[in-house]
Amino acid sequence: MTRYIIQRLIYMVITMFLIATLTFFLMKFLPGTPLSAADKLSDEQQAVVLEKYGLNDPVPVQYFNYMVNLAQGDLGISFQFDNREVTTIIMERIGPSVQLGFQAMIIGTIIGMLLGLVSAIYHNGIMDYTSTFLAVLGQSIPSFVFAGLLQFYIGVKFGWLPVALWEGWEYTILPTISLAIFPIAIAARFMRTEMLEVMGSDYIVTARAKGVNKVGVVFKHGLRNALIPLITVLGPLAVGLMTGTLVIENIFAVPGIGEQFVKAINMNDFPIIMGTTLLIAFLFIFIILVIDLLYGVIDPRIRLAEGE
Amino acid sequence: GGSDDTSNSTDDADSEETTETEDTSGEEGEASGEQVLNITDSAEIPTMDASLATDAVAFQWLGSTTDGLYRLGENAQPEPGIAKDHEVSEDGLTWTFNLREDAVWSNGDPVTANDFVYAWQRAVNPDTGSEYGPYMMGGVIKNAQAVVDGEVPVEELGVKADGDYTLVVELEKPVPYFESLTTFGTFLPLNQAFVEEQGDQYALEADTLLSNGPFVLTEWNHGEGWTLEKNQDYWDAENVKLEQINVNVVKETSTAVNLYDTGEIDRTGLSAEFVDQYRTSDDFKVEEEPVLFYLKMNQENEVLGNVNARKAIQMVIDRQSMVDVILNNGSIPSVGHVPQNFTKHPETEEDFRELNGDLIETNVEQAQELWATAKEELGMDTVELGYLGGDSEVAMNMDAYIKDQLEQLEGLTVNVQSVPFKERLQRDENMEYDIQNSGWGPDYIDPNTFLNMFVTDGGNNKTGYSSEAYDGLIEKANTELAQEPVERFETFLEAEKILIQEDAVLAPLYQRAVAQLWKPYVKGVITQPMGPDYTYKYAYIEGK
Amino acid sequence: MSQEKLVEIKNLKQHFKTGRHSVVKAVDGLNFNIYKGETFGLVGESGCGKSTTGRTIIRLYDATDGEVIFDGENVHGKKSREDLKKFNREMQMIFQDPYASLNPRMKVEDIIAEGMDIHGLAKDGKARKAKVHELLETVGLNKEHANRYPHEFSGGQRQRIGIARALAVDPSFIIADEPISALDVSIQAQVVNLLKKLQEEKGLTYLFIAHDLSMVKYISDRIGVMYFGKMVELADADELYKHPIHPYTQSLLSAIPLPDPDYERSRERFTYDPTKHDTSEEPEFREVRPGHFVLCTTKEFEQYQREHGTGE
Amino acid sequence: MDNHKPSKDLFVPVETTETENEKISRPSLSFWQDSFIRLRKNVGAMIGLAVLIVLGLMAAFGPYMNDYGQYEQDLSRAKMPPKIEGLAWLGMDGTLSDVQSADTLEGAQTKALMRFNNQEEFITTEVLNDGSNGEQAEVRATYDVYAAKDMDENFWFGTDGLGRDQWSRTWMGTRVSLYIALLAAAIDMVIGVAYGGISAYYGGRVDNYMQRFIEILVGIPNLVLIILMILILEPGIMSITIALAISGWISMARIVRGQILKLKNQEFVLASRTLGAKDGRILQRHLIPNTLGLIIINTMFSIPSAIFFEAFLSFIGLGLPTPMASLGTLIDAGFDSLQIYPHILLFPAIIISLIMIAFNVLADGLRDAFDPKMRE
Amino acid sequence: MEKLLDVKNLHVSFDTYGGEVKAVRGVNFDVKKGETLAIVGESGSGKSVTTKALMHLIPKPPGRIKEGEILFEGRDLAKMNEKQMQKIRGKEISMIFQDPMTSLNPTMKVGNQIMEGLIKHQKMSKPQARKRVMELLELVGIPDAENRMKQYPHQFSGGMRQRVVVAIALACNPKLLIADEPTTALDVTIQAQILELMKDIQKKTDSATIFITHDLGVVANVADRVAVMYAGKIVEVGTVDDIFYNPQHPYTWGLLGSMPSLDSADEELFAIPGTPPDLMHPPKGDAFAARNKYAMKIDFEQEPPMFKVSDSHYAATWLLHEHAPKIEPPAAVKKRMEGMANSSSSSEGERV
Ligand SMILES: Nc1ncnc2c1ncn2[C@@H]1O[C@H](COP(=O)(O)OP(=O)(O)OP(=O)(O)O)[C@@H](O)[C@H]1O
Ligand SMILES: Nc1ncnc2c1ncn2[C@@H]1O[C@H](COP(=O)(O)OP(=O)(O)OP(=O)(O)O)[C@@H](O)[C@H]1O
Ligand SMILES: [Mg+2]
Ligand SMILES: [Mg+2]
Repeated sequence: MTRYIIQRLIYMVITMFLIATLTFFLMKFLPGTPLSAADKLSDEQQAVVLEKYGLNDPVPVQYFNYMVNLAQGDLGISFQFDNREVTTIIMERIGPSVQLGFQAMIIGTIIGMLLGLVSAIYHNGIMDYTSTFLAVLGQSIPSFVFAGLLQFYIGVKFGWLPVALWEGWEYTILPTISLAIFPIAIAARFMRTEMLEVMGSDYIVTARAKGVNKVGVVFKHGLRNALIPLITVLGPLAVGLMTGTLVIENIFAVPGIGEQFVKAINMNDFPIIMGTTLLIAFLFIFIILVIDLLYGVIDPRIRLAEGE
Repeated sequence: GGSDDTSNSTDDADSEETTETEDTSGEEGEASGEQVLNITDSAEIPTMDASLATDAVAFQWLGSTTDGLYRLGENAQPEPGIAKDHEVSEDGLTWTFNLREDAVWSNGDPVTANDFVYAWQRAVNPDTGSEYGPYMMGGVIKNAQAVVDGEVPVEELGVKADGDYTLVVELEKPVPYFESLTTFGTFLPLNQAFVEEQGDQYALEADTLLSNGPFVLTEWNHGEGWTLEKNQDYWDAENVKLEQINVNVVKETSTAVNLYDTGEIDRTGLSAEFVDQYRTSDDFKVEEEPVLFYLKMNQENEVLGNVNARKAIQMVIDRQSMVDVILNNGSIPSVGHVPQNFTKHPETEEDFRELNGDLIETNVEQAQELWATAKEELGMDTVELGYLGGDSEVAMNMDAYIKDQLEQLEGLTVNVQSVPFKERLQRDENMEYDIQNSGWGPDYIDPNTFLNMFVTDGGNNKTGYSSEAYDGLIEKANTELAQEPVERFETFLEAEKILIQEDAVLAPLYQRAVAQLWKPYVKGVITQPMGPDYTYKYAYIEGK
Repeated sequence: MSQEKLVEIKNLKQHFKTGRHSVVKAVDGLNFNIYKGETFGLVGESGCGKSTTGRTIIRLYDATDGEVIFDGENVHGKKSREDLKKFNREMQMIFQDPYASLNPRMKVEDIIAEGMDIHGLAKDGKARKAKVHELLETVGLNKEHANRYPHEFSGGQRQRIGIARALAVDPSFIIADEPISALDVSIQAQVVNLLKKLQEEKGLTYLFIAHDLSMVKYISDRIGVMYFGKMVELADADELYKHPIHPYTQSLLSAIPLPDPDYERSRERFTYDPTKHDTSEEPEFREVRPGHFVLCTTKEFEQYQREHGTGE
Repeated sequence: MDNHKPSKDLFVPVETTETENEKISRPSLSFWQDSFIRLRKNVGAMIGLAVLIVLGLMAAFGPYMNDYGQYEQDLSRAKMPPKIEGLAWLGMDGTLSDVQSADTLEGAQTKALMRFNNQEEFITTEVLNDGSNGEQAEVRATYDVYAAKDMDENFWFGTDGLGRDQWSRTWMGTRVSLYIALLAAAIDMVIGVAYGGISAYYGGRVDNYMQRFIEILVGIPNLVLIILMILILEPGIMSITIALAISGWISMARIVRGQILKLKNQEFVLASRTLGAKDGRILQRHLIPNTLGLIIINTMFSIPSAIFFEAFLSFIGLGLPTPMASLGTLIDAGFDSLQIYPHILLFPAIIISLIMIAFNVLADGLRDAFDPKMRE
Repeated sequence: MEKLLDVKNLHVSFDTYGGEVKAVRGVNFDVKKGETLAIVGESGSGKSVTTKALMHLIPKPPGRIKEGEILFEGRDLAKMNEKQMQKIRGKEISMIFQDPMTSLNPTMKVGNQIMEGLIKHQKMSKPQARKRVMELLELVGIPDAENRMKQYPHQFSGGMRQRVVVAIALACNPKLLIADEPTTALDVTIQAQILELMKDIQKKTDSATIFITHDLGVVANVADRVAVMYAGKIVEVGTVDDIFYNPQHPYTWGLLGSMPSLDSADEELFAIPGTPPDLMHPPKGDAFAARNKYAMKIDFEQEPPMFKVSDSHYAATWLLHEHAPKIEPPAAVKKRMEGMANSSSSSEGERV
C-alpha cells in the first residue's frame, strides 16, 4: 500500500514536471507581452521593463530558471499585480473557490444521490420521472441563468439571503446552490443508472431474501456498490468546481481563483497562469490518486498493488 | 491614461471621467448620520505603488490616500496639495514648488521635497520597471528620457530638493499643462526611508504602505475588497467628513444593481438594459466623460490608404442611433478627436468642440458616392476588410452594428475578429489589422493628449498616417507656441480639422458617458476627467 | 484409432504474474500426446489449469516454457504470419460459455464466416453463403438461422454455432473447453452427440476439457487428470474409471453424483488429502499399468504396483 | 382438470420432423431492428426524438419562415417584445409593462408614463395602489410597442438590442448549437473511442503511457489551449470545434478503455483470435460495437458540455465572431436584460433546455434499447 | 406427514415489451415437514420463477403473480404485502442461490451479512449475533470463524462462499429452505461437500427443503420427492424412486436418457431435440408435443391432465391414457426401469 502510494507519487512528480514544461512552452506562444501599457512605450522602454521580468532571456534560459525556482517552491511574481508573489495570490484566491466548490460538491452529491436513489427505488414511477426531469433540467439550464434568477428572487425580491459579496457564511449559500445544480444533476443520473444496475444483482436478491426491507437493501447493500462509477465522475468535477468557476464567481462577486485565472490569461500574466495551471493539474492528479485509493476503501476487491 | 479598451461597460477599469459633476458636488451640505460610503469597484487594485500603477483602479485609490503637489478639485481645477503654490521661470522650463510644512506621512514622518525627488527618480529608473514613469516624464522632465535609456544616472533627472520644502523641477521644454500633470498618480511622493525599508514588500499589503492623503488604506483583502478610513493626521483633515469607505470588487453590472437595490452599496453603473429600467428613478445620473471612441483605419491597407474610402467609412455610420439604442447611457455622437467639455479657448472660454463644430456628418448617399470613387480609383469591385473588435458584451453588439453599418457601402464585406485583449494590443502594435475599434482617455487636460497621438511614428499612431502639415502643427503647438495659449489652442483646432476632416484618419464614433445610480444621501463626490475617477475628499453622507 | 501423434506437449509451463512478486503456476510442466483421431479428455477441479492448458496450446497465451508440437512442427516457435495462419486453420477451439463466446452484435452468418473471411476461404459472397448454410446443416441448424443474431438462440443452439465457427476453417484438431458445462443436461446430449458425429465424419481429433467426469468418460478415448497445474494420472477412459490409482482421481470419481437413487444412497465419498503423499523425492510420471500413467514417487510407484498390479 | 373424454382416434402417433423442431417461434429480427422496436416502444425516447426532429427542422427552415434576416438590423425596432396573433394570452401580445411607484399617485403616474418615453397614446395605466393607505402609490403602465412603432408585422420572438428578429436568430443559433454539439460530439467520439480502445486493447506499457498522457492533457487548462487555438485559427466555429476536440474526448476515452478492458478477455474475442484475426479487426468488429451503448450515453453527456462550453467561451469573449449567434451567445446576451426584456433570454433558454432534455431522454431510451439485459 | 407448503394453481407472468411471458402456468405441489422436494427441468422451465414467487422476490414490474394460492402453514403468502413478507423471508423461509460468486455483497464483511437476518428477525444484540455467526460458520464447516467473519467475500474460495450463503439461509432456523441450483456453479468435489453439508444440516434442524437443479445426479442424491417441470408446468411428480425407476413422462425419459452412466457403452445419448416453447405464446395442447418422439394427435390439441400412476406418483402425459398405444421407453430408460428393485405399478395410470 505505502509502496503503491510512493510509486504513484513518483508518477505524479513526473507528470507535474511534464505539465509544467508543456504549459511553459505553450505560454510562449501566447501573443503579446505582459505589459499593461505596451502601446504607450517605445520599444526600448518595453525592453527595459521586460528585462525586469527576465523575459528578454532566451526561452530555454527562462525555462531553466523557472524550473529551478519551481523546484524550490518559488512560483515567481505576478505581472499584473506588481511584485506580488504568485504563491500568495493563489493562496488568497483559492480559499473561497475551494470552499464553494467543496460545499457545492457535498450538497450536490447528497441531493443528487438522494434523487437518484428515489428514481431507482420507484423505477418508472412518477417519482422517477420527476426526479429524472429535475436532473435533466439542472443539466440543461446554464448555471449563470440559474444564478441570476436566484440572486434576483432570493436576494432582491424576497431578501432572504445576501445578494452577493463575500462576507460570511450566509454569503456562500446562493453561489453554493448555483454551483451545486450541475453536480446534483450528474450525481442523480449516475446514481439512478448504477443503482438500477446494482438492484438487479444477485446479492440484492439475497439481501431481500433475508427479509431486509427496501430502505435497508438500498442503503446497506446498494449504495456502496453503486458508488464507484459515481466517484469516478464526481472526482474530476469536484476539482473543476473547486478550482473556480468564472461565471458564478463574477455573478456573486466571490474573490475566487476562476476569475483570477481568466484575467491572468487575458493579461498574459504568465507566472499566475503557470501557477494556477500547476495547482489545478496537481489537484486533478491528486484527486485521481485519492479516487483510486477510495476505490479500494469502497470495494475491498480492488487491490491497489494490482492496479498496473 | 490612454484607453485602447473598447469595452466600455460603465464602471470600466480603464475609464476616465469628465469634469461634469453631479449636482451635489458644489454645495456645502451638513454631514449627518454614519459617515460610511459603500461602493464597488470593477477590479482588484493591481498595485498601490505609485511608480508601478498603470490603471484607473490603482490611480483611484492612490489618489484617495496620497496627496501629490496638486490634486484635481472641482471643475477639474488643480488645487493645492502638498504644494502651497509654485513659480514658473520666464522660459517655462523651471518650475519651483513651495511645499506645505504641516503634511505628514501616516508613520509620522513629514512630507518633504525629497519625497518627490525620490519618487520621480524611482519612476524613471530602469531598475524599477515602471511603465508610466518613462511615458509620463519622458520628454517632459529634463533628462528623463536619458535616464530611462540608461545614458545618464538617475541623479541627473531634472528634479531637485531645495531644502525640505522647496522642490525645483526642470523641464525639457515648456509644458503648459504641467500643473495638471502633477496631479497624476505617477507624480505622487514616496517616503524614501519607508519604501527602502519595505523593499520588495512595499505596497503589497495595507501595512506596507504609507499615506499622506485624506484616507488611509486600513484593510486590503485582495480580490475581495478593501477599506479606507479617514486619515486623522491629514493636513486638511477638517475638510474630510467621510469616516470610512468600503469597497467591494463586483464585476457584473447586474450584481451591482442588485446590491444597490438592496441598499448594500451607494452607487452602481448601469448598462443599456438597466437604463431603460431605471431611467425614471430619482437616483439616476448620467455623467459625461472625455473618453472618445473611434475607428482606427490602417492606411497600409490598400483600400484604407484611400482617403475617399476612409471618408466614406466616416460618413456611413449612424452615430445617433448607436448612442441612443446600443449604448443608451447618455453617450453622445463624436464628431472630432477632442471631446466636448474638455478644454476651453483661453480667452473666449468657448469649448473646443463648439469652436471646431462637427467635422463629420452622417450621410449615406454621399458616403456611397465617395466609396464608389474610391473603388474606381482602386480599380476594385468588392472589398473585404477585417474588423478587430472588442471582447466585452457591449462591444459585441457594437461590433455587429458597425459591421452592419459599414456593409451599407456597396461591395464591402466586413469580417469581425474577436480576439483576447492582449492579442488586440499586439495586433495594434504590429499594425496587423484593417479597421479597429479604439478608445482614448486623456492623460492631462490639454488637446495635446488626444492630438499628438497621430504624429508620424507616434507610439499610439499605428495607422500608418503621416502628414507633414499635421506633424508641423503639433510640433509648433508644443514648442514655439508653448507659452502662447491662444495661438496654441487655435493650432490644435486646425490640426483636428486636418486629422478628421481632410485626411479622415479616424472615423469618430462616440464620446462616452456613464449612466449610474447614486443614493441621494451621498453628497460631495467630485468626478474627474483624468487620474482618479472620483474625489472622495469632500464627500459626506446626509439624510441616510 | 491410429497411434500417430498429432499433438505432443512437452514440459509445457504457463506462469502468470499476478503481482510484483507473486506468480500463479497455472500449468507447471505438462507432458502428454494426443493421437490422431482420438478424443483426449482433460479433467480436474476448477482452477487446476485445464483452460490454461488449452489456451496455451492454441497460443492464446505464450507459453512460459515447453513446446507444443503439432503435426511435427513446434507451434510456439512459429514466427511468420503465414505459418501462424496455417496453424490457426488447423487448430480450433470451442468455448465454455455459449453466451459469452458469440458476439451479440454479429449475425450468425458473419460469426461462422469470420474464419473464412480471415483466411480468404470463400471465393465470393455466394460461396461464402453456401458454405455457411452447409455448416449450419452440419451442426443441425438450418439456413434461415444464418440471418439471425445470437440472442435469438438457445444455449445448445449457440454452442452449435460455436462449433460451426470452429469447423468453418476445416481444422483437424479441436480444443473443446468445457463445451457443455454451461448447458442444460438435455441439451448437453445434443452437443455431445454432434461432436461424436463430426469426429466420425471428419476424422477430427479433440482435446475435451470438462469437470463433469461422466460426460468425459462417455466421449473420451483417453483421459488425463490434472491437479494444481500438473497431470497426476493418464489412462484409457475405461481403465481410469475401473482402476483409478492416484488418490486424487479416486476422490474425484467418488464425488460424482449419479442419476441413480439407490447408488447414491450407498455412495461413499473419498476425500483427497494432498499431505498424505510421500515427500521423500520429486514425484515423476510413471507407467503403473500398461498405458496407465500416474504421478508418483518411487515408493508410491511400488505401492501402486502392488495394489493395482500389472495384470487385469 | 378438464374431464371430458378425448376421442380415441386422437391417440395416433404423429411424425415430428427435425426442421420443425428447430423452428424458432420468434420472428426474425436483426439486432438493430430489435433495438429499434424497443426504442419505439419507449414513449419518452420517441418524444425526445420527435422534439429533436422538430427542432432540427425549425433550425433548418425556421429562419425562412418570416421575412427578417438574422443579421438584419434596425435600431428603431430594437427590443420589441414578442407578438404572435392569437397567443396574447401567453403574454405574447407585443406589450411591455412595468410598475412604478412614488409617494403620490400623480408621481407614480408621471413616472409610469416617463418609463415609456411619455408616449401617452400607446400607454394604458392601471392604478394598483393609490397610496391612500400610507404606502407608496403604484401604477402599472402597459405600453403597446407595436402600435407605438407603427409596426404592422409581428416579431414572433421579439427583437434584440439591435432590432434583429429573435425568431430568425434563435433558429440560426439552434443551427449553430446543434452543429457544435453534434460535430464536437462526433469528433470526441471518434478520438475518444479510438484512444480508449487502443489503450485498453494493447494494455501494459502502451496503456500506461497513454493514460499518463491523458493525465497531462487534463492537467493543462482548456482555456490556455483554446486561446492558442483561437490565435492560430482565428475565432470561429472551426477553432471552437477543434478546441473541443482537443480535450473533450478524455472522459470518453476513459470509459471506452474501462469497457474494453472488460471485453477483451471475453470468449468471443478469444474465438476471433484463435481464428487468426488481426488486432484491427478485433477492435472494429468485436470490441467497439459492444461498447456502443456506453458510447451513446457518454456522447449524450458531452453534448451539453459542448454547448455550454461554447456559451462559456462566448461569455469570456472568445466565442463565435460577431454577428453570428449560437444559443449560448443568445442566452448570454439576454442575461443582462433578464429582468426587463426577459424574452431575449427566454426563447433561446427554452430551446436549449428542450434540446438537452430531448437528447437525454433519447439517450436513456437508446441505452435501454441496446442493453442486453432489457431483452427477454 | 403434515403439509408445510401447499402451492395451488400458481400462475406467474411477466409483462414485457414483446407481450406477456407466462413463465409459470398453473403449478401445484406441496412440501411436507422435513422432506426434500427436488424440482428439475430444463433451463427456462420456470423453476426459479416458481420459487421466487413464493417469496415475492420476482421483480415487480414486470413480474406478477396472476393467480393461485401459496399456503404456508395455512397462511396464503400470495395475498401478503411486502411488509408481511419481510417477516417471513429469512425467518420462516430462506433461500440459497446458484452462484456463490455473485450472491454475496462484495463490499460487506461476511460476518455482517450473516448477522443482518439475526438482528432483524431474532432481535439479537450485536454480541449475541456475533456469537451465533461463529456457531453458524462452524456448522457449515468454516474454521477460524472469529477471523473469517471479518473478511470480505472475495477472500473466500467458491466453496466457502457457498457455505456462507448456506449459513445466511440457516441463520434464523427457517422452516423451509429453498435452494435454487446451489451447486451448479461449483465443481464436483465441492458440490459433493455442499450437498453433504445440506443434508447434514437438514437432519439436524428438521427443516423442509425445495431443491432446484437440473442435474439428475444431484437429485438422486438429495431428494425424497421429485417434481419435473416443463414450460411452466409440473409434468411429473413422485418419489425419487418413482421418477428414476419408473418414469412415465416422455420429457422425464429424455432427461434421464441424456445422462450417460459410467458403465454405458458407446451408444448415442438420447437427446431431447429442439428447443423449449416460447412462453409468450405457449402452444396448444401438450407443450412438450413438438419435441416428443411419441407425440400423438391429441398432444397437439388438448392439454393432458395429471394421471395418477401411484399414490405418490403422477404424470401429465396422454401416454398414460387408456386409449394410448403402448410405448416402449428408450433403451437407456428401460434399462433403469428394469433395474428397479420394487416396481409395482403398471405403466398405465388412472386419471385423477
Ligand atoms: N490471465 C491470467 N492471469 C493470472 N492468472 C490466471 C490467468 N488465467 C488463469 N489464471 C489462474 O490460473 C489458474 C488456472 O486457471 P484455469 O482457468 O486454467 O483453470 P480451469 O482448470 O480451467 O478452471 P475452471 O474449471 O474453473 O475453468 C487459476 O488459479 C487462475 O486463477
Ligand atoms: N424478469 C423477467 N422478465 C421476463 N421474463 C422472465 C423474467 N424472469 C424470468 N423470465 C422468464 O420466465 C421463464 C422461466 O424462467 P426461470 O428463471 O424460472 O427458469 P429456470 O427454470 O429457473 O431456468 P434455469 O435452469 O436456467 O435457472 C423463462 O422463460 C424466462 O425467460
Ligand atoms: Mg476453465
Ligand atoms: Mg433458475
